[in-house]
Amino acid sequence: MVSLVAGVRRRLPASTLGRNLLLVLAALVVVVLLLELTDPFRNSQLATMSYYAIAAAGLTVLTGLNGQISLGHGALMAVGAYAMGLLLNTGVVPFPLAMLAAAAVTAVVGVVVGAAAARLHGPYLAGATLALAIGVPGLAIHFDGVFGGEQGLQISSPRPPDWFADVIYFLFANEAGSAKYFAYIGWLTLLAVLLLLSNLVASRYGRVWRAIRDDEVAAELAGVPLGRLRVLAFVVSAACAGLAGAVLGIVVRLAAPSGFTIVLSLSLLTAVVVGGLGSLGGALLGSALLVFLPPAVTGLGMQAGLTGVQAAQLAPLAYGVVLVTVMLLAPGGAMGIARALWHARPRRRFAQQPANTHRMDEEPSTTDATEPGGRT
Amino acid sequence: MTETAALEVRDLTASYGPVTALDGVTIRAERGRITAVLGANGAGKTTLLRSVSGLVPTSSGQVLLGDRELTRASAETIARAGIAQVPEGRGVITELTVEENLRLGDLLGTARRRQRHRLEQVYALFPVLAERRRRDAHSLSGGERQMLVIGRALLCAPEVLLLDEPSLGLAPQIVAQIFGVLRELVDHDGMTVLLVEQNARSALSIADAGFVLNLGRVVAGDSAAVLAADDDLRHAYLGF
Amino acid sequence: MVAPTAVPRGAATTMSEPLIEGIAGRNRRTMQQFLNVALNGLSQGAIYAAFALALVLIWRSTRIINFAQGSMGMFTTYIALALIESGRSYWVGFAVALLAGLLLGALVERLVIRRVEGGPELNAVIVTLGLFVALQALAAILFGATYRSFPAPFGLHGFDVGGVNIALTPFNLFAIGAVVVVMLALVALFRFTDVGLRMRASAFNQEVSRLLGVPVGRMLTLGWALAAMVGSLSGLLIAGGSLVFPAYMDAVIVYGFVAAVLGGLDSPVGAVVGGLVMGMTLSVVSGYLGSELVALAALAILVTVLLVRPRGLFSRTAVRQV
Amino acid sequence: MNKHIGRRDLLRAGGWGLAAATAGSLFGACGAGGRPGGSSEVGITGNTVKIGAHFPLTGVAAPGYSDIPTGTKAYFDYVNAHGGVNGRKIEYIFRDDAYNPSNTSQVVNELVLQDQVFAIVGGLGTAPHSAVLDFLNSEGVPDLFVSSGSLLWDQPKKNPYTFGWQPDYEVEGKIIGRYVHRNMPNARVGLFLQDDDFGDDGEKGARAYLGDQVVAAQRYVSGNTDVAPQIAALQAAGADLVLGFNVPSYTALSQLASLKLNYRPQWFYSNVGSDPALVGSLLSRFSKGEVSGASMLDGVITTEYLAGVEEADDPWVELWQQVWDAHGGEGELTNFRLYGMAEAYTFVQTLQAAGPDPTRDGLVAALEKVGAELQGPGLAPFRYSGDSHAGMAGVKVSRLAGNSTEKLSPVFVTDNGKAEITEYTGRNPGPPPNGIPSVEPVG
Repeated sequence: MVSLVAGVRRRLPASTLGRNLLLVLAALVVVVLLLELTDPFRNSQLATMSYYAIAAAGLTVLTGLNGQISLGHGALMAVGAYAMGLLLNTGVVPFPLAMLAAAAVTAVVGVVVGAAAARLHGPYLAGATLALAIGVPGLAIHFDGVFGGEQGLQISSPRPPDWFADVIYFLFANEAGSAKYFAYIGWLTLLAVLLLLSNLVASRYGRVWRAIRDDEVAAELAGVPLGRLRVLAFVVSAACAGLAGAVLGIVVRLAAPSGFTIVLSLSLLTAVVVGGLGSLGGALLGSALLVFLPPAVTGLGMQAGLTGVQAAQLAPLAYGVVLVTVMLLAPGGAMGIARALWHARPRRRFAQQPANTHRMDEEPSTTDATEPGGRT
Repeated sequence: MTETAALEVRDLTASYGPVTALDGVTIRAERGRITAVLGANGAGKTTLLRSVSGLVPTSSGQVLLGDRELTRASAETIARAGIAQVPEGRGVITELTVEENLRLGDLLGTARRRQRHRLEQVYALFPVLAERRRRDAHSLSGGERQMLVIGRALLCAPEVLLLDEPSLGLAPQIVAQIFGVLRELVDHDGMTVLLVEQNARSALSIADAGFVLNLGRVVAGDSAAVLAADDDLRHAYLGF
Repeated sequence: MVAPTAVPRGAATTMSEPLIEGIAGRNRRTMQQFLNVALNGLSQGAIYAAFALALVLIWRSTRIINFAQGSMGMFTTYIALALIESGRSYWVGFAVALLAGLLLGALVERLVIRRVEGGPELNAVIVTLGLFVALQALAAILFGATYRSFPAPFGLHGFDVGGVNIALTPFNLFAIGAVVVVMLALVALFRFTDVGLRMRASAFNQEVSRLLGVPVGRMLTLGWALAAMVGSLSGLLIAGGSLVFPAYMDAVIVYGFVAAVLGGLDSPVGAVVGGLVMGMTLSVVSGYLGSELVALAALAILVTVLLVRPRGLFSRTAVRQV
Repeated sequence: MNKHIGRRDLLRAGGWGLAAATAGSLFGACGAGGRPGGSSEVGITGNTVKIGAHFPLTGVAAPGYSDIPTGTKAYFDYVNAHGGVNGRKIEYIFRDDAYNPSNTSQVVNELVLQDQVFAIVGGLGTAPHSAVLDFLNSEGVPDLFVSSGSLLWDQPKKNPYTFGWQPDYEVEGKIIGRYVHRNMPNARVGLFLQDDDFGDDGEKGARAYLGDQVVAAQRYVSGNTDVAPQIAALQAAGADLVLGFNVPSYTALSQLASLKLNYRPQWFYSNVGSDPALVGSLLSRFSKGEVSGASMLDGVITTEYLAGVEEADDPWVELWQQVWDAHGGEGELTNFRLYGMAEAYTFVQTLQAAGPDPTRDGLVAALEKVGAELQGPGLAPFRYSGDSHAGMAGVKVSRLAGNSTEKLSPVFVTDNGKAEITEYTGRNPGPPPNGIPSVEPVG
């Protein structure tokens, strides 16, 4: 019995990789269908969603898994977008290489920021990263010769190559505009990121990150090099933000300070929280919300008789209210609710387990004492 | 055991989620006596104290302070009614100074002068606290912290003092000093003490009566002398 | 062509200035500039200090950084503006805004914060951020997203002392005075009163406080209410003699936070000193290095403080995890 | 940030039967990136024409700018109430981009791909609009009258569908620079600049004539409301004339800072920043009589290209007021709204010029053809042609006095770079009686 369990455990990482690969293949089919069945406008919305999702997936590793909050991911996306722009504008760097380079540059920045952040907690970290989000855009203005100042750096995005249009037309009889091309770039990048991250999450690193989040002292006593792992989480997360910035650069064709305000950082946090802290699926869901909620809410507001100017405020209002409500009523986010429903349905036995678990820690021995079955 | 007990717990049941921590516990603490609650780690002793002072919700049973029913009252109300608990270990607020910790004990907002007077009484009881009154409580040793929390509880002028493992981790002579003070308070001021101890031998040495808990149930209750003399009980539950 | 009647005022006297005044004149102007920039920083610093005081107050009572503080202060300032524009005196608006702040703080604590207190730190941070965004949007819907001017009860002219300009207006002096008074009141509250002691105890250790009969819930509500009142004050002081719009407190949130951390999040005196230091530093950075580097300078100060002296300059607490 | 626009003035002449007449839709061919069903008649039906715009309606840039589309909409409603253009009602959709280029790209995608607008009219801001320049031009969507004075909109080779509207900042800077150099040759000039292309282009234009008269240049970043350090630096440099390329809120802030510093130079604000009604109302409410409204701005020199609300008896302002009273929503008529109306007016002219069956390319061609001769609220003519998509060619210099303005110079016109500055002698005939232009279709 014991050996069987151990055997399964030993095979687990391999099967995780396999399962994830399968999932990604399935996802690929879904993405292609999604992009081919929707109109160019939905394509462009999906392109936008892809860069939010890449950044949110990275943030969920940092915040959900390792418990470090960051309000500065918008600034990291800016690093990626500017790097992307500078590289593409040279006219010689092919865009996939530029994307990797942008991610690498941002990862290096992540090492610096992460080293400082690893020593901070909760509100301090939040405040420091907030200052980062507000301070960094100033650099683009100060060095306007390189970064184009306030009006931004125009980016020569790649044009859809002929073979792409041919393939799309051959397979689906659809015309392939740049919106579609960008959406493909974004979603392929996103899938790659999700594959890598989900393997990372299931790996030893993922477990150690969770351990640090849940009980730092215990993790440290167990010999975990806290600082180094924290920085690592930050670097992974920063690389994702950089990649997201690179995709944003391609899609928006501009990197400007006004594109990377604190609002962007807060939006990413909203996506991560609403989707479900710590869940990659949640990050995806949350990003969808960021893209599809504002037009919907604004539309509702207009129907309800608000002026266009007032209705536009409903989107930030909804963000704020949703953030608070989710934290108060369903801290697990959408994925948390889904998981609870899933578990509640088939097996009634566990359904009444109360959520109030932290109290049990206070007298843990009680649990042992009432379960004498442990010895038999 | 004829007159009204200072503190009486009747048939108290409490659980953490699905786990029942107290299962119909009934005990009495007689006025002007020290009553010990003994048992192995995990027997439910701390839960009992925390239920009495309102920190753990109970599902059934009663808590009576004299004639007054305190079942399911809030922790603040219970404290104001005259039950002071000295929690295990973490009772000192390390960020405050020694004197600020003590002042917290005086919850009825006694007039300043009287407050001063009572503080001096505590300082007289524990002179080491007087020396360190302006220091952050953070700087105190384990024994000093225990003295501080006991002193603070005394400033509440409680009818009943609940102590959770006061001897834990302290050197024997400090334990002896603290127990000496307790004995004096009971004998001279007529205070009632309910003492939770894992170290049954030393608890029974100063207690007048005792109860033994196991897996959330009372398995024995008698005078300290009788309990100390019961070999079976000692071997099975008290470990000495 | 229209004749140019426009010989600039003062031009006649200053035109030949370089010849007459020479280097001495330029030096005098340079000194005057530094004095102006520093004093301007002082009055800006008073504002950061007021905001930092509000953060300190909440930190001391609930160990939470209230990122919604700016939005709350903004909201109550709009209430004051509505009253003033309807014809009431400045002081009626001022008083009502402070009371509204008190109420808003208590409400927010009772309805929202209560449910995340004691939970993971992250949840409280996220909730206050959510409130920040929501309140700002709500204000834009209710009061409009345009620039409005907010009156000041005192003058807005700088003093001129023997030809030297003192870049402080009567209103600036009022703001600095108000901040000092609030700081002293808070120090007194925490150090000398039982309520203050109980508020601190509740913040540090809820369970022990409850065992000692401290009505912890009420203390937390009180802490938030007082903090929100101080936050409203900071909103009013920033607004006075300047422009308000729903996002006008945004920058102050960051600078006030840095000021509070610089002084030590536990210390009202530290908050004020931190605020003044921040104000002067940022003013000098803006005047001599460039206005776009101000936020970056704030970041640099914050990181330096956190890494070199994480307890801040004035915190008394021996050990602090940051 | 470069959220500015300008306004005001009028007067000027020119016959207005100039519009030639030939069939407009010779330009049927589609632009680059042919889309499915990519006919040029997107957004047009027998009785409607749908157009879109992006503005900051939320966030830090919203104050002020969010007024503009309400003015535009009011004028379109006015036109619709009078039967529309060639029997078509104008449907105007404006969406919020919060002045964030990423959002602009999203909402413009929505407008073009989802709402299927015929054209984008008046999209605001240099950075936000730069993000959609490429997209609109590759999709062949007319991108008319960008609300910004950046030089980016005048690249007819690269961006054949994009047109500027207001005088660009360089042209304005040149006219200001020459005026100061000629009339105040001894002034020691300090520049107070918004830290973006607005300030940069303005500075470039002004320095072309002022040269060594400039003793200091200080820049502020939008969002940082403490400008006292910048003003103190100008004061320390001994500037006795401060030339501001800044937005109206920063006019108010710079005035307040100079009060604090006891600094009293001659102020010269470029058109964008000198909105006396707005700034005056902002300043008047500050303190008990100490700052008495627009009187604080008395004597301030500025430039004009549209008549502003403070000139209530100007025929164009009378028209705008009438439109706003009938079709406006809440609030007063402001110069921001007036700016929006003036842009709307130019669009109606362009649509008329494009003939009864307008196409996207036809619209652009018509504007290139007759744009330079359009008679509207602007004081100076547009520079539109096949080779130029630049907006108005010039401004006049005037001085604020009480609640009105006093003319200091005629309207000067010029072009970018080394072009000469000349006096414009045309006269503005005022609005047509019914307030709706009647431009002949180009042939």
